Amino acid sequence: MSASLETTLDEGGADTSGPRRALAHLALVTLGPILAALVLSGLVLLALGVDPFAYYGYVAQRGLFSWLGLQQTLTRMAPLLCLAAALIVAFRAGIWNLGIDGQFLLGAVTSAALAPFLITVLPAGAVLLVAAAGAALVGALWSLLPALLRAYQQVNEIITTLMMTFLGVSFANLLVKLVFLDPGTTVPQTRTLPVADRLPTLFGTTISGGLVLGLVAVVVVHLVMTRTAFGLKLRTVGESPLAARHAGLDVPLLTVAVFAISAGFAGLAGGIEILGVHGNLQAGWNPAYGLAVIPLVFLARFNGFAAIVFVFFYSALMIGGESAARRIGVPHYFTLVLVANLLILLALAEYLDHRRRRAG
Amino acid sequence: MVAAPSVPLGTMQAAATPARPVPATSPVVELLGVTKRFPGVLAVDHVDLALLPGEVHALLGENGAGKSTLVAMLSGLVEPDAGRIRVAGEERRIASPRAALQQGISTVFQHVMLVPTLTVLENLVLGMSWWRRPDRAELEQRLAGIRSAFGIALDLDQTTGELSLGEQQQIEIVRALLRRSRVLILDEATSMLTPQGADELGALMRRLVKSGLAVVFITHKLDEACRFGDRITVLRLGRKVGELAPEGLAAMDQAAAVEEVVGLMFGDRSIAEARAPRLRKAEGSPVLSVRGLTVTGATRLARADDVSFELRPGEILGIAGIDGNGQKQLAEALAGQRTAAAGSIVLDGRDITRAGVAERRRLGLRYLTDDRIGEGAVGGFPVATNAVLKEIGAPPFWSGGPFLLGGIERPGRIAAHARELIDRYDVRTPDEATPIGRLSGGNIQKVLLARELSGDARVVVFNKPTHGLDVQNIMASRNRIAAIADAGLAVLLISTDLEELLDVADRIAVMAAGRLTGIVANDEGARARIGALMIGRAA
Amino acid sequence: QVNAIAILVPEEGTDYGWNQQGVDAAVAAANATGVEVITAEGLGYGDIRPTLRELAEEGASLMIAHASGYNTAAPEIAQETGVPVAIVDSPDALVPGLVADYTLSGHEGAYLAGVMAATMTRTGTVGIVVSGEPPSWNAQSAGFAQGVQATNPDVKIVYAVIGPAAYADAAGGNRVTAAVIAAGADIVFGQGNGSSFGMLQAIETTPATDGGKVLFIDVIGDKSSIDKGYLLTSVLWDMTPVYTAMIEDLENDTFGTKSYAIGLADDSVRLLQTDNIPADVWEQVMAVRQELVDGTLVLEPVFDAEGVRALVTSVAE
Amino acid sequence: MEALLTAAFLTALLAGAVAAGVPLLLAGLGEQMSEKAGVLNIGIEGMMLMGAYLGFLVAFESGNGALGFVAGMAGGMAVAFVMAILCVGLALNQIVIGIGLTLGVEGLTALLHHFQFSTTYPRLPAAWRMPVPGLVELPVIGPALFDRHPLVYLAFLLVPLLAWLYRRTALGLTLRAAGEKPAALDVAGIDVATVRFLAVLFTGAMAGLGGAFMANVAAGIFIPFMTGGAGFIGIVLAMLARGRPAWVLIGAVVFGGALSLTTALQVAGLNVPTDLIQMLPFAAVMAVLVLYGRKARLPAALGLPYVRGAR
Ligand SMILES: Nc1ncnc2c1ncn2[C@@H]1O[C@H](COP(=O)(O)OP(=O)(O)OP(=O)(O)O)[C@@H](O)[C@H]1O
Ligand SMILES: Nc1ncnc2c1ncn2[C@@H]1O[C@H](COP(=O)(O)OP(=O)(O)OP(=O)(O)O)[C@@H](O)[C@H]1O
Ligand SMILES: [Mg+2]
Ligand SMILES: [Mg+2]
Repeated sequence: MSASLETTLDEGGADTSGPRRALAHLALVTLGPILAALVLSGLVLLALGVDPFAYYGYVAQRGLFSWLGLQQTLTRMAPLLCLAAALIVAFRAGIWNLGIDGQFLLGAVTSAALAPFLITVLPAGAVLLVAAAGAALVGALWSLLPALLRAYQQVNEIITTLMMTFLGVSFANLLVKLVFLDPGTTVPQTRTLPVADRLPTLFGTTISGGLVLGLVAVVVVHLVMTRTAFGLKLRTVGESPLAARHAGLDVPLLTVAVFAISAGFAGLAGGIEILGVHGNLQAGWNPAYGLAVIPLVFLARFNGFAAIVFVFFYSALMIGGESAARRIGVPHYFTLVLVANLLILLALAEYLDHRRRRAG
Repeated sequence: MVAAPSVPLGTMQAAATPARPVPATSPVVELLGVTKRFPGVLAVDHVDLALLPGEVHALLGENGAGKSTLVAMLSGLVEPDAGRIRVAGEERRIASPRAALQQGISTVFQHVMLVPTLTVLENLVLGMSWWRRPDRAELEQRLAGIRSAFGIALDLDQTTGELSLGEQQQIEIVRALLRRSRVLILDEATSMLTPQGADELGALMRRLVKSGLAVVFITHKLDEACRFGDRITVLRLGRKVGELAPEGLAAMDQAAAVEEVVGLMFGDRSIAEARAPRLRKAEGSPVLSVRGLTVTGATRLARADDVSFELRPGEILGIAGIDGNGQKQLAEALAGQRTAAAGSIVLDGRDITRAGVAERRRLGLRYLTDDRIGEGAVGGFPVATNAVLKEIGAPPFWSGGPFLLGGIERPGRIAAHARELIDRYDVRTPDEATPIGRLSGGNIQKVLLARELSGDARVVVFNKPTHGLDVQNIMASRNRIAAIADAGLAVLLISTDLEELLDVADRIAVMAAGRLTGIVANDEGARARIGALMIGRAA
Repeated sequence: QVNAIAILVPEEGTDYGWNQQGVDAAVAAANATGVEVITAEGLGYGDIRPTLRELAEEGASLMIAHASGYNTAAPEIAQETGVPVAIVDSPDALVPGLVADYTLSGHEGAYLAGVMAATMTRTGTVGIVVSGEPPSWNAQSAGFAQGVQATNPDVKIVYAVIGPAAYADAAGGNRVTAAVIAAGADIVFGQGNGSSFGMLQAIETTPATDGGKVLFIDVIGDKSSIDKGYLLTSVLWDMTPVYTAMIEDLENDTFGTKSYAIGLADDSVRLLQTDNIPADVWEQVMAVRQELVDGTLVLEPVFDAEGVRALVTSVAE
Repeated sequence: MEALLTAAFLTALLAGAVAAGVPLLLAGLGEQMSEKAGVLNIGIEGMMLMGAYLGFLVAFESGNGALGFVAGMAGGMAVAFVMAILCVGLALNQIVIGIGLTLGVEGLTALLHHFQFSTTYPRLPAAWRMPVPGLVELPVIGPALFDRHPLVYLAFLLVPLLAWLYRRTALGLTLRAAGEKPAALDVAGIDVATVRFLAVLFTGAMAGLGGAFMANVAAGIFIPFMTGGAGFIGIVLAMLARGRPAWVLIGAVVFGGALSLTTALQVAGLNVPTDLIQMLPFAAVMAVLVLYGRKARLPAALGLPYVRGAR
């Protein structure tokens, strides 16, 4: 599999017609399927004997319309946005980096190991900088093997990155349990970075400063991929390695660069989550955010601005769903059902819309 | 952009229709008012066509006229938006390639439709029910029949992808014959063949129609159409603009027929005049010298073996030979896409044997690939982006340079540049933002040609530059190639079309089995000497 | 001034184990003291700050963060919101009026189970199967092993972990338990959430090497309602006294000044009695219990996996 | 330590490897067919889980083990059907839909489990065993391999059967063409969509069967999320196997064997962290890729939807 999987989803419409038109259009083909997904999932609730209106009411109220809930939603967005940035780089360059969860975890381990230690010798600002950079670096390193194999041996990265994620999850645990263990507790976890030294929250709210980093990451990545020479080089490699070689691009080198950037952002996402929210890393922690972000990025057609919108709604759904689960007695697994319905119906709407425009 | 202008009906049609005699046999396939629209293009516009058994029906038209789209509708790849199709007098829907095959319509497509990783045998039996076992003995028996009747022999155990395009086209023809079809469609089947090969194919078509088939023959070579075709239909901007019936065609001599057809194809736009012979200005020291260049390929033929030549500024060196004899390997080695196993390449006194593609391009070495869809263009990118694909980051299309990740794109400049090229090279596209993959093959070629010829160059390597172009574009392209040589550039022109080489080259080398078997000056006796070289070595 | 308490558990509160015991105890303690209870189940092991903040906003007077994975987040949110929290496994984290710790260890109960197993094994081998190695489980595995050794040093102890985080791996539970039984165990001490049902299945369908029946020792919860006759006993935990004491301390403004624990003395840790336990064995076990309660027998809990392995390796040699 | 390595114990380890390997084998064989045909079936994890849930539900409610497997297969195929409609029929992106379906099935089965089983945790009786006469007498290997559930034999028999089909009939060609150059297959008169649709359904059936085996034979119970990534390992096995069923078998045996080895080392009292042992099979795969990576070639059109006549 060389080039892109996105034949129908990404025909570059978002690129040629500018972000504003793209967003307006996106809103149009998005609202319908969202409604349909809500109805479909509501039927599932109904079948389980739960009032869908009450459920959705809570979700919206907690995830979006309560100030507290909104803060949580925005905080949850931070790592997801960084992961979205990671995926946009990779997918636009035709690299199927399905290993972001492993890269994320190793980035998390790195900053959880570095920050509490460094804070004893360095000022907080420097600590955050070094720990975040370290997370990005280690994330990138974790993708080196798949990168080299893909660049120089044409080994499919889906296999290798999946393998590296399985490996990374175990390796992260091992590091926490054997190397960076906090001796002060019986729980297998790293030392904790004090709340005061973490990423500053925004304007006295509880919103993590990671949100800003995440937003910047996505926007920068979007602009780089769509507006710069470097971005075009990566996209060319992604669309057709043969054409890239013909055009004089150093395909292997660019491939390695894509892995490094993508995995670097994934590692950074882990770092942000630790430095901004958790403060430490517990063995066995693996939120597997990547699995959810992959489809979101596709639905956004690799467009950074659209990805921000999708990530926002997904976060609201997660936060609201966790809350509604408690109130209505529906396990939060329901969120998964809702998200799946959404993905499928949004993709379907994409398709119908595309066909309509092709016909018209 | 491509609106449907009201082109007056071709004179032939107007004259021929009322006087048309009742055909001796009824048509196998009839198209009635068939129409197909693509985004931004009316590809086929109310076309009527009748295919008669025992006739070679030549279909002509400039690039993007809608020929392949017509074929796609006959072979079940796309369905018409309007119009009807009759097979053997009955109205049919050809909803799938399978339906087409069942109606007895076999097609050899413009782009090879074989699975490269399968063997020849496997490609021939592809399509049978999944539980059946390919029966080699039976197949060999039938192939023997085809060999004696039509003179095509195949090595069943070769991996298809390792064969030359010409050989692959033969496999497709054999496959069509194995199917015992009523209609055989050949979409630019001669484009990969040598003149002899084309003649053989012509003879083959004659034998086929004699056995009762109807043959549709699409080509850009007008003389072929007039020689092999019993009937000629001309398409223009999706419309049928004329039809030359057998009686009319038989009454004309070839030159008159060609003239008639050209008039139909291009309307009042006159075709470029044949050039006056160029003033040979090739002098001074060689700009490019190649010594003992050897590159390995997948097969014995597909390699360059100890190739040496020199190119002077203002000179056009032609490379003739049957496709798949190492021309591509040579071209790629020159362009830097393939590393040389031995030998040296010196450009302007500088050894570039180890230099990469980008560096060679920077030094003025250009390469027009023959694989326009596979490597020449990125199908999903707009025409405009493809036009600058080899200059990513270069001013004036990008600003800011290396400090801003290689530069910030300036879409306006890129678009303007593309529009200029589209204008100058007469590229048929809705606009410069259209993905290049949607253009017809010939129009993609024009964009690539435009891309290679823009900007500064010292040496240009052309690999089949006019392949798939219509007559007018071929003439225009050849003129451009001659012009750049006149401007002092050195040109290496690889072509399977000997006429082309004889038309523009100064010297012509023949390549066979990876070696240059001789270089002759392009003077009066050239054709004979090249023919001898080709037969002597390549047979 | 305590109106409502909230309990946060990572899994469903119907697991016949840690989560169910926590929820049930919170409900019981709330009922006993007449306060409202909010349960938040199935929160997972990720970031529970949103839920904590929300519960604080909703007016919970105490939030019980019932998972060792919550012991970083909960004190932080307590500081942020001023709502007291109770956490586990962190005896050093006390903050008066804000953070209390309840470190739960069933190691003494597990010790008793070990005594019982050593007494009752026919094959001379007992097994420990766990689906992960969190500290509280390690303490019980070690306690069990110590109980076995103290009772009969000749009994072999086979120890196997299904996977580092194989909590839902029911098939793995079945597979590993079957292997442990094949290694000779006729009594299996099992700890694992979803995977423990796989263990049960192996117990029910695999005969011991002597051809007889294999018995299962469960922990924390009471699975007798879904037992098919293979349950030997369970180390039952009852957090009700702990939670009740917390509520009382809150009302008396003494919250956060001490750690809470469960133990044999008040029967907040006890062994489940089943028909599979002969009367004389039960008596013998109860005698050992008395020694532990009296303090004549002192047991140091072992929380790390290394420690557990040290205890079982010495047997397997 | 030697005392532990009895015939009974070795048998249990081998049997454990088989129990862990069979679902991987089934999933891998299924995935292999759809990958050959050019569909990267990322939804296989969801298909397995649906197979596990439905297989268990029906087997438990009906008391009929065979019916359970039929239901498991149907469950996997139902999910595959959705995937095929969307990805083959409508040419939607295979990765989005695959991941979406997996997430959805995870959520749905966990939800249903919550409402149906979470207070009763029903378990099935011991799985049916069918000893193979003669072979079952062999020491260790006999009881471990030849006294198993019939599905185990079936899974193993599928390997030569599929290999034969791929090699000796036009099926192999058809699938390869669908994965390498679908347009060529299409113009040869075989509908690419049909081939891919059936291949995806086959994947669903195999994955569903694997899931049902996991729930009904290997575990005896359904637990939410119980497949725990087996589907993803199936994907990797299929990709590594380069179209050969025998290699899927080897891969499944290696993975299953590694799990049993973990248990063996622990029971033997070897003090190695489980996390480390857990890494071994994955590290082995990476090592293989580093050494022989160049050969891991995948079908050219894998993951690319085919739309007839599209440019
Ligand atoms: N007559 C025309 N002249 C020029 N351009 C045209 C014409 N008709 C259509 N187009 C171009 O074709 C586009 C519509 O066709 P296109 O194939 O781009 O649709 P699409 O692929 O569905 O769009 P998108 O890429 O935004 O998803 C228009 O946006 C326009 O740029
Ligand atoms: N699938 C498609 N999608 C969009 N446009 C198409 C498609 N197929 C053909 N076209 C457009 O239809 C027109 C006719 O194309 P067609 O390939 O039939 O031309 P042609 O006569 O065969 O040209 P050539 O001689 O270059 O092969 C062109 O403008 C082309 O861009
Ligand atoms: Mg478009
Ligand atoms: Mg054409």
